[in-house]
Amino acid sequence: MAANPSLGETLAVLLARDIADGEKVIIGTNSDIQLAACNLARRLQAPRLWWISGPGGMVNPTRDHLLSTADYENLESAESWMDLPVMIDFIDWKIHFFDFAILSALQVDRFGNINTVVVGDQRKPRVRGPGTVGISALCGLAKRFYVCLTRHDRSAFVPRVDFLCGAGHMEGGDSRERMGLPPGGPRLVLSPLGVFDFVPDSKVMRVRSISPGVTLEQIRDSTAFDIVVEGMPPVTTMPTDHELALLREHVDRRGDLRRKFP
Amino acid sequence: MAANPSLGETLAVLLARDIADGEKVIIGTNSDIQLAACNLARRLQAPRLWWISGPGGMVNPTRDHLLSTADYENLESAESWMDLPVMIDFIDWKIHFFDFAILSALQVDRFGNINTVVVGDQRKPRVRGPGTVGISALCGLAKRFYVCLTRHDRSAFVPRVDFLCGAGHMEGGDSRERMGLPPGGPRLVLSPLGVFDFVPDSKVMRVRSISPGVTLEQIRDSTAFDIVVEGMPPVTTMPTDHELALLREHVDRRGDLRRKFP
Amino acid sequence: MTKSKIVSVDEAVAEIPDGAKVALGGWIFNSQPMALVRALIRKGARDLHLIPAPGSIAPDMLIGAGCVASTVCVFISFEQFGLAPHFRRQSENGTLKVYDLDGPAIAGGLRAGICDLPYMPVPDLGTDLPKFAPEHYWPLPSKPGDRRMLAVAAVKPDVCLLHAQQADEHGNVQHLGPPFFDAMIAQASRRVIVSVDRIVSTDTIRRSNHLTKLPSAMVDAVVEAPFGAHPTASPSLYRSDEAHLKDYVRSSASAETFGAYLDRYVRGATSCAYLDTIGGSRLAALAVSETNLK
Amino acid sequence: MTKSKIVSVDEAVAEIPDGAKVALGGWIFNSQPMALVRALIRKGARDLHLIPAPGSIAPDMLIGAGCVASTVCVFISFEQFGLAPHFRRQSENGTLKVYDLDGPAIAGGLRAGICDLPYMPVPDLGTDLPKFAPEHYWPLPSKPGDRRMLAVAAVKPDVCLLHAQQADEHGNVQHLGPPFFDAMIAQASRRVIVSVDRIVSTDTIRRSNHLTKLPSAMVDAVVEAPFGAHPTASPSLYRSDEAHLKDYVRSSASAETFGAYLDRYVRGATSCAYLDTIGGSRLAALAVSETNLK
Repeated sequence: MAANPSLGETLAVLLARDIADGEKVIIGTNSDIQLAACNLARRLQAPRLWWISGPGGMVNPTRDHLLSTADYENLESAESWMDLPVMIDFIDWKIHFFDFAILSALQVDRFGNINTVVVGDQRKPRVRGPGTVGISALCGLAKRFYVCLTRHDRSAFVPRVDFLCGAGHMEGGDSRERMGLPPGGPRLVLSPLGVFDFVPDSKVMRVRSISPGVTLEQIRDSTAFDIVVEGMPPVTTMPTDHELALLREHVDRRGDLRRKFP
Repeated sequence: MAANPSLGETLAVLLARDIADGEKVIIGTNSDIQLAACNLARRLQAPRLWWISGPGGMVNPTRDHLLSTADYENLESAESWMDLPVMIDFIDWKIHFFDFAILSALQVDRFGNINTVVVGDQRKPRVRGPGTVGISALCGLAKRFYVCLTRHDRSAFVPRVDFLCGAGHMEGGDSRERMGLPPGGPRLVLSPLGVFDFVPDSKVMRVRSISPGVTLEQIRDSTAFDIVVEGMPPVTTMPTDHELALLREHVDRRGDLRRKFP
Repeated sequence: MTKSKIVSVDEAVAEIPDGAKVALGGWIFNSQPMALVRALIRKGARDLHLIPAPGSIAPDMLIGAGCVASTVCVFISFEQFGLAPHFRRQSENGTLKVYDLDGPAIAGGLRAGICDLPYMPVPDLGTDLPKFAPEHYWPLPSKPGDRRMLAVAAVKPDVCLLHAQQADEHGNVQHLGPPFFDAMIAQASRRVIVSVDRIVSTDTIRRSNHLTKLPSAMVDAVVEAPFGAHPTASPSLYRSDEAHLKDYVRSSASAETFGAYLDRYVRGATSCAYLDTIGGSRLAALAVSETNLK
Repeated sequence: MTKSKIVSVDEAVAEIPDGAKVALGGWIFNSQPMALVRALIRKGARDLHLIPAPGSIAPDMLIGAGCVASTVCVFISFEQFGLAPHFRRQSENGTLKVYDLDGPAIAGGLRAGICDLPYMPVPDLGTDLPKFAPEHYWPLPSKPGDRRMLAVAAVKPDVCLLHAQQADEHGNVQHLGPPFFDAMIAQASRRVIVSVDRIVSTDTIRRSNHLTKLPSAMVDAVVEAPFGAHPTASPSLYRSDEAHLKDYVRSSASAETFGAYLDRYVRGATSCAYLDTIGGSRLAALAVSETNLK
């Protein structure tokens, strides 16, 4: 019987379950949870998941631990090694090349827009974040995306992002399509408190399932907008022993998820 | 004492003399004379001439014979091997990346415009040529270019090209600059009958030197426009024994120039 | 498990409809996708709109066999063997519509196709090309002092036919020589069909992964076709068959002789029969060797 | 003979004027051009306009040392060690002008720079970026039914500072790991300065010529700087020095402690003195080895 999963492990498993075989995805530099989710999915239902290192251009490297996708050692086992000038066409311009992306954020709002730039005014911010890099293109151009946050509080779940650098459902409803973006947008938001999706017509965030031991009150108190609750949401299905064993033996042998996201 | 130079050898030597060290040039697929000129210049005054294979992206390969620049064996001795998606930016868009190019043509006109597309009307041509490929960009964007023809007759030296696919001095005078092209244009035209340049202000083609044994009458009769003659042009300085020995021993050991352009 | 992408040459071309926009890879006498081209002729394809990379016998044979309504021409030539015979004849007859494009138009057009943009800006180089292909070139406004620009239209082939040296069953395709425009053509095309001289393991692919110019995500079908570029060269494996190329040009002199050529090498012939017709000793002599440099 | 492009680190930066637009290569904790950055700080550079590839300590240290008037920000972060301290402080103070650009704006902008075009079209992705950097983004007209597009302005650095693993005296520069944006930055920049961990013969360059991401025609000056990316990694040679990066973040807490950091590691120190200050055993322990994966 495996020990209890850490937060990072749980998020990786929940994401892995939503990935289909043959899908295409890009993974950024400092992306332990994203990488673990993809490599776990490859061990389960998606052996031919296709992933490319955003910074380095290595395709489908195999390691049994979480190596930064920028690390040159991904070269040893990659199926292809592309240069950025060749990759940027399908990363920054092409519609629906990637099936999905998994992103983190400083803020996510009730329509699933995300912000990694600033809290406050861009010209004199309260918190200056790292910036946008590929987020705008992945949110705008992938078939769907996931937002994965390791904290859930009123500073992260906001009514409206201070700086929109990744388009979710924009102003809700069909505003994303009216803006001229291709079909897509956020599918799930994952946090320590639960899993969230979006109401089909209004595109407002709603509770899909709740982490074990967490209450709806806790979620409402930690969210700075009216999150939709329909009936009594189920408890999130936690990682199984099998999932956890695969994760720990073949994906994250060094235990980085447990150390970094306990 | 070397045997007399063939036409191809003479043209290669005349071109090689005009190349300066450190210059950058691109060479196309079927370019024996161009390649011989560049590799000979590297043996003489331009050891760090930089050349790249237009189709293959190999930089500065060294062979002692004339291998097609598309041939993969250029890889063995190249200093770099670039892919076309990376190369096209500086080939097709960038101003003055290349110092010069050496081009052939179906037709050249009195302002040095060239045509490799059709004789007659593009929609129902008398002669359908191979097409434009890199010629428009090289004529338009290199600092200068050379036109090298292995025949000189009234069908090749025409008043106006039937289809302009490489801009020379356009309509003459400052029309090239007025068109918005960067400074440049044709520097020399070489043919079996002589070497030709352009009058500084009018940009009309003129005789610069005459091949040994050729008369001005012959040149005038073989040219379908009024070519400028100022005084009595000198006889072209033929390849020296030293130039010819280097060419035959280190550049064209298999004698392709003598065989193809006798 | 995701299933293998390996199909037969006839399966690969079966779903290319008449009237399709078909791109062809390679470069003049290198890596022309000839096994696929012959299959397309056998299938009786009609009214194709070709978008060939600078090429020779691949577009010319399709044109000669009556499969083609129009072609883009960046460069179509038989180099030391002269002009491309059928391309030339049908252009001069006026029975083939030809869109002349230069390097910037094909490179910019493919890039726009890859990027899902309607056009790409290129410098106005003062040529006659826009006059004869206004569908492909139109003026772009520019500010005073800026360079004069044209828009070149996105090039989006329905399908492309490419030839490379090796691939695995997942569709990781490796070029052992220059990839020319193949990687751009593949990214711009809706469907990507690649013939290769040999199928290798994914471990072999990994060993030289910088040669994987078409990773599996960009490839729909792989055809194992040894000598699939014949009579053109497959870099590092075999050189072009100059005798055959000359024979092709000679055979193209009349409808009768060209019909006989097609009957002998294309219409009646599966890929195996083709190689037997060419003959084992001829093929063996094409091996890349210092002794058979032309 | 053309003369060698090898110069000292101080010669390399000597002619970078105050107020220059300076691009920085690498990627976060990989190949930050730190030897060149330290030389630029020693020289007392002022009012620079930075155009960093996604980076960490290279832009942050220049900002902290008071060399910078404005910066492009694609991504500036210390990842697991937190936000970039000086970039953050001066942004929040409002003393640093920041132009936020996304991937399409830097990629399209560099490509426009390379191509001598005033702008490149990119898709309008519905972000707030254009509102805060209208110099870099403006609307492009599009036809009905076409995708909505923005123009992104050409990015043309006056000079770029890059770090790679090896080069020859002619300036053929090889990346033994991913080149990230380096090749695009080099092509877009007016002057290209590259530090490398080692100088090799041209024969060594030829042996792996696919790694020559910057052929000599694109390089103006080469600096031999062993451990020149320290405290960031130089792919295949050494890993990042996490202890030093943490120390940098800690030292950045106040003007006094950061002044002491600069005195110790930058202002007083030639490149040799810097390596001695870091210490031989620390440097040796950074060697890429399976035993020191973080």
